[in-house]
Amino acid sequence: MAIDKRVGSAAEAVADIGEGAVVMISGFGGAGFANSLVLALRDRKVGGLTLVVNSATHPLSQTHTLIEAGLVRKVICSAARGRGTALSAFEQLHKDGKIELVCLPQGTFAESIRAGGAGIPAYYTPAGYGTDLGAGKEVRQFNGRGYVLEEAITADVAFVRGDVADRFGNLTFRHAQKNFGPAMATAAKLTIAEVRVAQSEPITPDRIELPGVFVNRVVTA
Amino acid sequence: MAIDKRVGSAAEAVADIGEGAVVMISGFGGAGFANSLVLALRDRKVGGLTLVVNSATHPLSQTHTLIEAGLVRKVICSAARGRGTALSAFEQLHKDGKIELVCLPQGTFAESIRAGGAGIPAYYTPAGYGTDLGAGKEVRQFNGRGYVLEEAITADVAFVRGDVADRFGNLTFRHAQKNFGPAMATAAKLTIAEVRVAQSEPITPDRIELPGVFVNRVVTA
Amino acid sequence: MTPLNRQQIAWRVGQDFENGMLVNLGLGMPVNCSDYIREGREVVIQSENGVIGAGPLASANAADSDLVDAGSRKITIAPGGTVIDSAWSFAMIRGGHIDVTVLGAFEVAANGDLANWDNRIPDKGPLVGGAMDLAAAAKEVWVMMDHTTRKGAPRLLRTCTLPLTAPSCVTRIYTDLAVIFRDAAGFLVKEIIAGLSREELQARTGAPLRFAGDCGVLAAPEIAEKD
Amino acid sequence: MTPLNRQQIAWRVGQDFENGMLVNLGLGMPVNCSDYIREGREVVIQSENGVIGAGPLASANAADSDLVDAGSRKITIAPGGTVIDSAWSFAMIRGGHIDVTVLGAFEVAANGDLANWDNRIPDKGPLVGGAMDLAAAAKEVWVMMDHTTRKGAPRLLRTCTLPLTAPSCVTRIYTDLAVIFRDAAGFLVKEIIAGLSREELQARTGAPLRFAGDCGVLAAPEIAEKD
Repeated sequence: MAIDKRVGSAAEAVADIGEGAVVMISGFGGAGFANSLVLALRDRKVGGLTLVVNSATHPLSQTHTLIEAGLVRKVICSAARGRGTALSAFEQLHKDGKIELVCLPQGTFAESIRAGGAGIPAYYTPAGYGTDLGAGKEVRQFNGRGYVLEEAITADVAFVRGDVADRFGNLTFRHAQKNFGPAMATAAKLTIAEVRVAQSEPITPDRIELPGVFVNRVVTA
Repeated sequence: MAIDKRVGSAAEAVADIGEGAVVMISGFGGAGFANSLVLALRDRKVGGLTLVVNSATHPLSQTHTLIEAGLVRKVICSAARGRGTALSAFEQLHKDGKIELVCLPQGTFAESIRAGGAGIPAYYTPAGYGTDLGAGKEVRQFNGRGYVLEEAITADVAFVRGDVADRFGNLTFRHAQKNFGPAMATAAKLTIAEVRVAQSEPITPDRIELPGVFVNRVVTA
Repeated sequence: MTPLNRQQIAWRVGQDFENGMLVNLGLGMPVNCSDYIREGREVVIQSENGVIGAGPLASANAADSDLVDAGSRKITIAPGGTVIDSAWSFAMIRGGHIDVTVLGAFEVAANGDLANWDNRIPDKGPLVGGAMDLAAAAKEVWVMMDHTTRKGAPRLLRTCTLPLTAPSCVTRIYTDLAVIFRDAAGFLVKEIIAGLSREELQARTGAPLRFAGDCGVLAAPEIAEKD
Repeated sequence: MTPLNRQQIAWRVGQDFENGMLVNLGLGMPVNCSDYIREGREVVIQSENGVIGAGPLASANAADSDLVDAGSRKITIAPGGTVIDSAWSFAMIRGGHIDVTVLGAFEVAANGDLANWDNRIPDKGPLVGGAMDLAAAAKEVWVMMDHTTRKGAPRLLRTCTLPLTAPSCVTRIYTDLAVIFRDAAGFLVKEIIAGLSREELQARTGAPLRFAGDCGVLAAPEIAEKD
């Protein structure tokens, strides 16, 4: 019974994600969006989701389809602005009070996810201190500078896009595809990777960028 | 005037490290000890040093030579036990009150250095809570569990051992040589790497394990 | 007088990058600064999505959707460059490793306060991205912007009116009219375009200006505006 | 009765590793457990210096001083293994990703307190290493030790007398005499060696023992002690 984390399809990979799940979605600027998994989740039509995603509105990401389908109750992100002056689905739902928003500086977004995977419940950061995004947060001085206390972010599921995976779930990434993938993979109870190639043969040790112990399922997409 | 961080010798690389410097030294279990730099520093005979080193007494590390030479006033580490029952130089000096000791759980040691390089002044960890090493530290509950507040560690200089470097200071590591190197390189004002090969030609982007922006000087040793 | 166009402002900023600097360039105007690094200088361009050593835009046939910068532009990797993940990239930013970040702005105050992320468009979603981390933690924050709004209102102010990105962080401002350093005493003009008097510059500025003893002429070569 | 030798204890622990588990093995006796994983099971061995998927010890001619485990032993990398840096390795540990850590111990208390790092040798330096992180954060902490000290004093106690590694963390204890689970009610014996009565085991234990309904015989194949 060798370890083999490869599953047959995106639909199969997301089949047990339930109502109200907290879902992390990797990707930035067109690189590393786990769009096949997002679309498979949308097709399951489970609602009440919380999305942890850097941008809720990037045009190359399929995240917006979850929002447009009315499946999302909360978004934690660093950007949620639609293009142009017309309101995006997210913006309209947020205006109508139907979707909750937590906006974080992108470094705080990344670090809180990393903290979630690293067993650090909270940490201090200078980002956001003295701003509206720091308002209401606990603050503290260290060496004469102000910092805000930020708490870890964890999730039920993480969707990550990689390049090559092996049966152990080890991953490589192409260039800027990496972005939030490694951190998100560590912070979720269940991590699903969609990759270009899912091979049986182990990836060479010094080429692995994310150890498979952080990945539960792998699907080719 | 191209970027070129290669210098001629370990002696040259450490020539401006001053009295009382805080020095991080990478290495674990025989892998990745930056021993040439340590010995070059010992030969400079500057005193009052604070060492940030995982083990103050590992037999394959040359760290003990700094201690035996009387150059060290403080050690921050996770291990400082000499072999056998006889007291090591460190143990005798510590018994005599001539060297200060801060002992941390190894994960706290690593994370505090990472925090030092990552602009995080303090963070909470479960390690050490309810133990003598947590005694006197600020504690706090998150989700019903106890954590201690730990502060970042930074340094004036970091000594790191790598495998290949290029003129930009980019580094690769062989296997477990990596250990504390990447974190320490981020947490010091001046990072010096000793490597097997220091080449002019850039390392391939996807083989670089530590970006050269964290490395100031490179020496072959 | 002829105000600089945006490419000329980018050119002027680019002249001040020193050899070996680690520089982060904000979305919009600032990314153009890397086109104007002086001959013989090597500058490492950091893009907050993790590209350390970003090269020029990719040619059409080399464009790779997995190799983008923080502005979603398809780029190349410069010699010596690499890619790290976002958590590490922001650890680099937050840890104070960026020598200079060049950011656009809506407003800058005389105490260095920066407002560049929220111009209060009703009902539109937020867009903070990495601006707060960069502004809070880069060794130097250089702002690149038009000296006034399209309606002629000053952007250099005693106090920002828009939500802050970070308090007391801006060290330099490059505008279409002047190069201004910001120190503990406020704004210090280092260069001003030919044909614009000190009084005229002050009239377009919402906070007191001091003029450096060696205050010079802000001049740039002819460069066509892009787009 | 014949108490298990250390290799036999390691064998017994090794039988309980499930397929796909991520396991960290402490210095000393515990590292031997990886020699006794059941046929057909793949277990990923984590060494806290960053080796994820540690393989067997290296043969003399393959030994590489850059490839060591947390015990400074020259090892190999198993198929699918890799090496990460110490900060990430301890992030993995602290983050609760380790399914089981097997640690040696001086004492274990009925409430799960573990003492395994400081046995108060006068004037010797401290040696905590990764023990506190592992004990505080692994999903399960299994202790492997002799049931009593060389002088016959119990190591399983109501309250630890030595400095703690972490409070309330131990979930199982494998000794030369018994396999004991630790739950909210204290110690529960699951297996006991043949020829040792429950009363005799209790007499060698410093806290009350309960015996599982299915309490069985602790037996191991003949394995020679090493060293």
